[in-house]
Amino acid sequence: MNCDCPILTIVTFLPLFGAIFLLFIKGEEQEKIKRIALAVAIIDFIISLPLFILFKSDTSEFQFVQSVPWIKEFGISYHVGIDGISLFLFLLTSFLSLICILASWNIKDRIKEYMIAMLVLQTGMLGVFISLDLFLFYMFWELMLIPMYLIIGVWGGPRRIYATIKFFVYTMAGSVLMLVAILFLYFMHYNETGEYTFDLLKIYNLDIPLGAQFWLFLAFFFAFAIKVPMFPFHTWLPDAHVEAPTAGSVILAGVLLKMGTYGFVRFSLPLFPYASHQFVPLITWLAVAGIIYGALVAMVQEDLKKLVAYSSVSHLGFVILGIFVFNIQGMEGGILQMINHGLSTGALFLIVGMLYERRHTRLIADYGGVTKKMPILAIFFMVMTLSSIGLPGLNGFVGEFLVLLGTFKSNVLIAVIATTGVILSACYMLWMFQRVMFNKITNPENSKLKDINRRELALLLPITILIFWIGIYPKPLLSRMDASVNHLLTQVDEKYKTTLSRLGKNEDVLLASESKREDYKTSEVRISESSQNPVKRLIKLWK
Amino acid sequence: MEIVIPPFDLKSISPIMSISIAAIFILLIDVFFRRTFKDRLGYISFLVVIATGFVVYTQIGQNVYSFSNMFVVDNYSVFFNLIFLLSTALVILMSDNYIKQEGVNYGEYYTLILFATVGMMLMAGGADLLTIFLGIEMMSISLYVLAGFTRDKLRSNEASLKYFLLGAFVTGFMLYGIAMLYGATGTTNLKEIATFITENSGQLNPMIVVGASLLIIGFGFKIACVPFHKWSPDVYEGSPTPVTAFMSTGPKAAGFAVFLRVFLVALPDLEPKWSIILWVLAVITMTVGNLVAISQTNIKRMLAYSSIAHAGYALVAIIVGGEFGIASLLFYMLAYTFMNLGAFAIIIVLGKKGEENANIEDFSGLGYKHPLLAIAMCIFMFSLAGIPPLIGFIGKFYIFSAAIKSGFIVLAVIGMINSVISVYYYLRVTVVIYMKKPIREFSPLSLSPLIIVAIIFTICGTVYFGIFPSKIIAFAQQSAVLY
Amino acid sequence: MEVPLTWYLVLSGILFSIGAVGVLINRNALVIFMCIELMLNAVNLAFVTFSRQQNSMDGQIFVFFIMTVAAAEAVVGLAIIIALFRNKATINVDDINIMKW
Amino acid sequence: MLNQFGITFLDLIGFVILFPLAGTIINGFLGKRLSKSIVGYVGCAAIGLSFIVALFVLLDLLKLSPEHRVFEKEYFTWIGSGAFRAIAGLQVDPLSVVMILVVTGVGFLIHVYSIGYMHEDKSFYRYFTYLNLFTFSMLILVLANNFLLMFIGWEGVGLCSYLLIGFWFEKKSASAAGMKAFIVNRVGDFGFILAILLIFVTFGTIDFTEVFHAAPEHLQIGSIVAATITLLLFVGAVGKSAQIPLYTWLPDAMEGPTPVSALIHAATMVTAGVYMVVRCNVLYTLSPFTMTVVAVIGGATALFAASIGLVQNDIKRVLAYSTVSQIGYMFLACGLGGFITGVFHLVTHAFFKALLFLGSGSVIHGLGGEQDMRKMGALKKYMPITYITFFIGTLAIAGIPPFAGFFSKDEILLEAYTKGSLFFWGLGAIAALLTAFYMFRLLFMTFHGKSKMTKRVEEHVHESPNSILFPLIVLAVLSVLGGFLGFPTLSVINEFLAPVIGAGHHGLAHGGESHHVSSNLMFSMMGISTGIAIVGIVVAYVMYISRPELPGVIAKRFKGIYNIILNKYFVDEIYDATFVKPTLRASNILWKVVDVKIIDGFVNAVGRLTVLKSEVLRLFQTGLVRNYAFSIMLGGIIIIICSILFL
Repeated sequence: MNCDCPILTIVTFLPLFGAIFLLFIKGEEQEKIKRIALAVAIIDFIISLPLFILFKSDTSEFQFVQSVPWIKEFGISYHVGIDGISLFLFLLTSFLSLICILASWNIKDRIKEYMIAMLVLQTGMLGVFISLDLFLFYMFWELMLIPMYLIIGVWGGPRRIYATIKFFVYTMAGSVLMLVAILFLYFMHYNETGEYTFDLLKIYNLDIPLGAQFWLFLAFFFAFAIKVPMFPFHTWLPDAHVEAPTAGSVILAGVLLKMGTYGFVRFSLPLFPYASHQFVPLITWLAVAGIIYGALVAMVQEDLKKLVAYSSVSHLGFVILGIFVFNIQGMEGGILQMINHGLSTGALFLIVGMLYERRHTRLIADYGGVTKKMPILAIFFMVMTLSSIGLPGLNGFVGEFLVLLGTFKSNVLIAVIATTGVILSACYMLWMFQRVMFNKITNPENSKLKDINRRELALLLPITILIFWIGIYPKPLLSRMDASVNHLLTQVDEKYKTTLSRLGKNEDVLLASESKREDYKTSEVRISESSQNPVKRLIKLWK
Repeated sequence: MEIVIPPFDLKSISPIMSISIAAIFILLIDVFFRRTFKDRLGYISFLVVIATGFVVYTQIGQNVYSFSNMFVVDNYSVFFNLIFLLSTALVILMSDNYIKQEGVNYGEYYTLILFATVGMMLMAGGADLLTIFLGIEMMSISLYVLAGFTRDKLRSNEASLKYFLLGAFVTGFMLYGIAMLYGATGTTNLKEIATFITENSGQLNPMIVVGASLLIIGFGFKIACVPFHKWSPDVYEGSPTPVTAFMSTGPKAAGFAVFLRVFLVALPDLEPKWSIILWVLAVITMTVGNLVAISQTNIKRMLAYSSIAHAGYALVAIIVGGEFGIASLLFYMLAYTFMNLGAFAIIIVLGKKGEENANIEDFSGLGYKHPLLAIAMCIFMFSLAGIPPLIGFIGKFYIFSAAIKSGFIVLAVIGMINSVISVYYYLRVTVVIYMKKPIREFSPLSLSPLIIVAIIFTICGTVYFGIFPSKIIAFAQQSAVLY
Repeated sequence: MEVPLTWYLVLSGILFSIGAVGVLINRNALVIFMCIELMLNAVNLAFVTFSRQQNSMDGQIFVFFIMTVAAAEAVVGLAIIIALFRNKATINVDDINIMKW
Repeated sequence: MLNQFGITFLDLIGFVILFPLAGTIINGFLGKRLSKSIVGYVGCAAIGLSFIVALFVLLDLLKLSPEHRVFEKEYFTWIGSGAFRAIAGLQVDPLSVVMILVVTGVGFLIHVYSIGYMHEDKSFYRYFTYLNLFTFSMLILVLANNFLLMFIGWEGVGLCSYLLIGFWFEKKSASAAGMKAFIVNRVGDFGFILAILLIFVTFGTIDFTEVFHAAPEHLQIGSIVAATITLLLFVGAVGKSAQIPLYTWLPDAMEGPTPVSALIHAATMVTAGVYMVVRCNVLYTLSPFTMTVVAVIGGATALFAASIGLVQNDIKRVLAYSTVSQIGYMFLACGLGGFITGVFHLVTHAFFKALLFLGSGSVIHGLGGEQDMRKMGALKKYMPITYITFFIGTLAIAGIPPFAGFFSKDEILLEAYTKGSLFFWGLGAIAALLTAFYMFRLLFMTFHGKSKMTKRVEEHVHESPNSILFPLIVLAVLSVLGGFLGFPTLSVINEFLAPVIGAGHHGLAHGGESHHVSSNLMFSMMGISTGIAIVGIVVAYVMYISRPELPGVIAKRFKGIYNIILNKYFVDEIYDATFVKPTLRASNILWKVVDVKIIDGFVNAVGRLTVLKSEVLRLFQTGLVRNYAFSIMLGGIIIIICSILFL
């Protein structure tokens, strides 16, 4: 739209070409392979940066749009573009991919295949965030499964096969139903307009009957909920994380999980506003359950990676909560929290990986007193830990607070429960930190530890800078989201209201939804009104 | 009494003629020529198939009935003929090395394959139950022999015998069904049967229903749908691998070609009845196929069950019918031909002499040893599992979108869930390839240039048409009208 | 007295059933094959009957084709049975089950 | 208003926080390579400069008329989302000026002290980095112009407290204490966050000025929202200021270096709760219920902690409980509406408690790390300067006129008597008695009597170096003079702070409260409280100087009570049994039963069931041709029957 060169396409497919190029290099030339892969990732990242600068924050339109017919017979087009919601996830992906390739420097085993898998994975992930065509989206969504599956399965830990198959089958199980739903939408659009198209922007305009909305929402919900993963669909995550190699965990936590939450924002809400509203009680309670449950379970983990994995369940609960409270603070907080989680949890996995490379164990009990030997690592570890527990001034807080604010506006009880997550996260993270980094060195193995080297510093430093940046001055991010989020919410709200009025639903529901948009200025009345008994709402839903 | 010789149109059967003549010619060469020349029989038959392909290609757009309306040339049959020829050509490429290695380098091998192809083409173009019957038998008898072609091997013998006995048994049912239809309508011509049923729609002769049911048995056997599928795992496992590859693609496609044409042309009025039966069959077929495939250890047997499951998906297309359904079936058959033949080609390459019954475990560590073959195998497996952006995904996508369009949402959902189950066993192959240590030394590969061509061609087809399926979809849509 | 056409059909049905059941209960591959032949001949009888009933020649022509095909099948079938017998020295189909599950 | 440079120092308020930040950055990044003395100079200079700027700010502020003594400087929008705006800005008003002066002033002295105290430590630069960072956070806390920014400082000081308590991280008790401090504080923060949310939802803004302007109009006195907001805020304050029931972290926090205890856990950070309550006094006055809660909790804590202090033997722990108790006093004052009195006590407490801590640090330093008072005694002659300053501090806290503590404590008791009831007064008075007793117990056990030091220690006992003594002396002077800031009837601090209370103009003001009290009552109260203090001192003298065997006898006779108090009423154990253990147990159940067995068990069962089905189904493939034929026929028959019957 504002740039003639297809920058999104270039960024997305450059890694794929890099991968193809790597195919023709001999596997023995490890250094060369690593350098080429790194170069591709760096170039890719650099090319993606102008997006941030050129992005126009005053419009909710999709930008950098490119639309080319692809499979005309089905009305499938290569339609890509970004708005304020996907922009950051796109950038995060290209950034983390770069980090991951650098983090994989010490892999000796079949480095060529590894780098190819990483680069293909990068293309897949980037594609998911820019697709504006449902078919294209689904294709990228599935495409990225294969390299991830291989990364866990080939370069993973001892139980990697179980973990990777679980990951793959779980995700597939969720996404096939989504495919059915996508096809249903496709034909529904045809029936209404006579045009075969998978174009998301056109399908947005569909007026979907309520019964269909319910089922379609469910179909999408399963795909996304598994990906996120929401409680209780989360059990693949700890396994996958524990077995995956460091970079795999980083990508998994940093990007893959975000696809689920992104899916909710991009697809579920605008496509099925009524069903989304109907499902709010269920989803918010699940999210809150996830927050508490993930935190509690994380507390008693003995394995570092598992701990971080369960903490992801907890953090992603916040994101979901933010998305499903239908107000601007919640949504922006949710999106910001996606990025924050990508950065801080990604970095935590990197750090665990660094420790693992040195000590070949992930059991917390095997560590202790590491700070003594690795003071620089300790600083970064501390920063990531604090970011993860949402210390104000660091990125985690901004997102978490906005989510809580949004939640508080729509449901006080849930907000209160979610806020306890703040306490719990401090418990498990700090306890872990204490056991790993503090105390005396009791295990003689630990006294041989060497502090991080320059490459590792180069991994953590940029993330740390971003963490501080977002924590102190998140405005450049929030302002770029603003228009898109606003547009999205108005869109959802208008559709929801028309549906309601068509249904002739009683006025007070209508009012409640209106008052959410307007900013609360006063009165206790409003508060009690908005915090209607969630249990009652749940019952209402199932009636 | 005056005998009128009905007009016939040789042009319409020119592909069949050319292949038949070539087949006989090859048999003669085999008998009368020297050894060195015999080694070139594969090339000759390959060239003939390719040439025939061009001939078939020129038939696009013709819609001709000939031989007293017993044979038809329309885009539908042309599309299927191209699939058959593709399958035949690729199988010939794969066979060359194999039959030499196994010491069964006899000229009749190619002859039989070509005759089977003739049978399939007859099936695709058959507009009369008689022609169809002839086509089926021609194909089947050739395949009986091919299945037992490595005649010193017990497995091969067994496969052949089982195939033969059950095939003949089912032929009886099918013929009885044809007889019933004939008895009820007085004709064996598909269109005339349809006309008769439409005209007498007031009272439906139960014989027609029974006849149709018996035909389902016959065709169901050919496409290996549950519960008529039981021959296929045994036969697939026992037959020489290229023959298995052949059986799982061309003849299966031919079975579908006939199935669809008979039921949509001759019995459209009964659709509400048979579509329910087929609905149930499709569900059972894909479920059983996928479930049993999980616990298989032999890769050929596993692919046999996978092939059963795929038959289940393809049945969905028949149930859906209509242009969309037909086009999706056409596309699916082509997709399946590409990816399945590719997978078998890899199995052939890796097969050692004698112990060609590769177990899945034998692929352990393939990724370490032969990375390119490993990647190729993974591509085929992922494609079979229906993961984008490979052709198998587009195929499934097409079929299930057809199902949803026509309102068969439950069927689509069941199919989707099934394809998730299928992921499990396809993944197992890739797991073994990449994630397990080799349990034995790989023998030196029996790579011949021909089979490399076959593998490259199938990979290109699987990937390229997965990403840019437009042309084939367009062609399939054009061909989706039964003339 | 003319035999009604239905009787032929009934006979054909009985023959077919005998053939089918024979396939199911016999163990000898040759006998099974003969039972199949019986089924085909039952079909032939049905075709001829229908042809007569419908007053059309198509059915009888069909019968010729079936006979030809049956002959071809017999040739192939016997060859297969011989090939097997050479390797295994049995034609009891219950012994032929190396491939299962 | 403008000075010769054309700007006011109010505009330069940013520098107050910038200097410590710069110190943090310099020491943090370069400290490892710099020499210890440079690190020390940088650290102290940062705070010193900050203090100087703060002084000028005060002067500039004094130039303004009392009603206009509010100055806000906004820097940038920190978080902006929809209608929510959190602006990064600083607010200068009398209250925050008092606070920044205390923070930077006392902070500066403690920094200087630390140079000597921490000299031997390897991580010298790390220490100063943390200390500067702490000052930075604390300044943000007090200068913030909105609740969320305040929360940054709030958590920031918590973080630094965590880092500094666990400064000697190799000591397990230290790192555990740090963690405990952070987590208990988080419980309080839970309330704080919710309060902020509720404030935004209620007022549509989180800016102090706007909220306090809007509050009296929007909320009626005694309304539920007002009560909820203030209670939630108070939860935060309770956590940060170590009040019942969240006080347990503070005694443990004594694991940190002593100057840290002085700065963070006595003078500044722990009083942040009081500051916050005073800052939000407009809201608090809207909710009498909360005020009562604050007073009760404050009073109860004052008494409760003092009672524990009676029997502790660790010199720093006694001081820690005394801190808890004194902050309880401050809350008691606030709860009774005496916000200024609370602040006044905060200031004097900062002086004398810092002094006491630093003095104890000097003792510990001199004894080579010994903290157990039973192994001290007769230090008077070894450490005369320390002794004198410590004695002044003790007099101040005990409430002997004219030392600082006397005026502030007396004012609180007066407040309790006039505004509250005899009950509150009683609480305060008994606590005062106990305070006087245990402080003099401390003094006597440490400096008087016979030496109970081991030989080795005794040989090395020495007076501390100048860098340690200098702050002691300054603080001692402040402890003597500080009280006159709030000298009855001509209270400087009262007048200065008055505009802050009740936002100046809503008639709800509780400022200038002592004007209403008759001087008779005032002087009699003074007499009574002095008398109480003297009683405490005398008892302590009897028990620890003239009849040293007495404590043992009493302890034996009241063994049960003694043990309970010695073990701090077993509160830690109770918390452990009621919160920590059950949570861990529940978590373990969630993980090992719910997660692994139920959820994952279900997932795996689905998988296993599928495989099982597969194994069963494959058995139908018998390998026998006749069975195959049978299945074909059976299938055919079923199809035929179905097609005829049902279709």
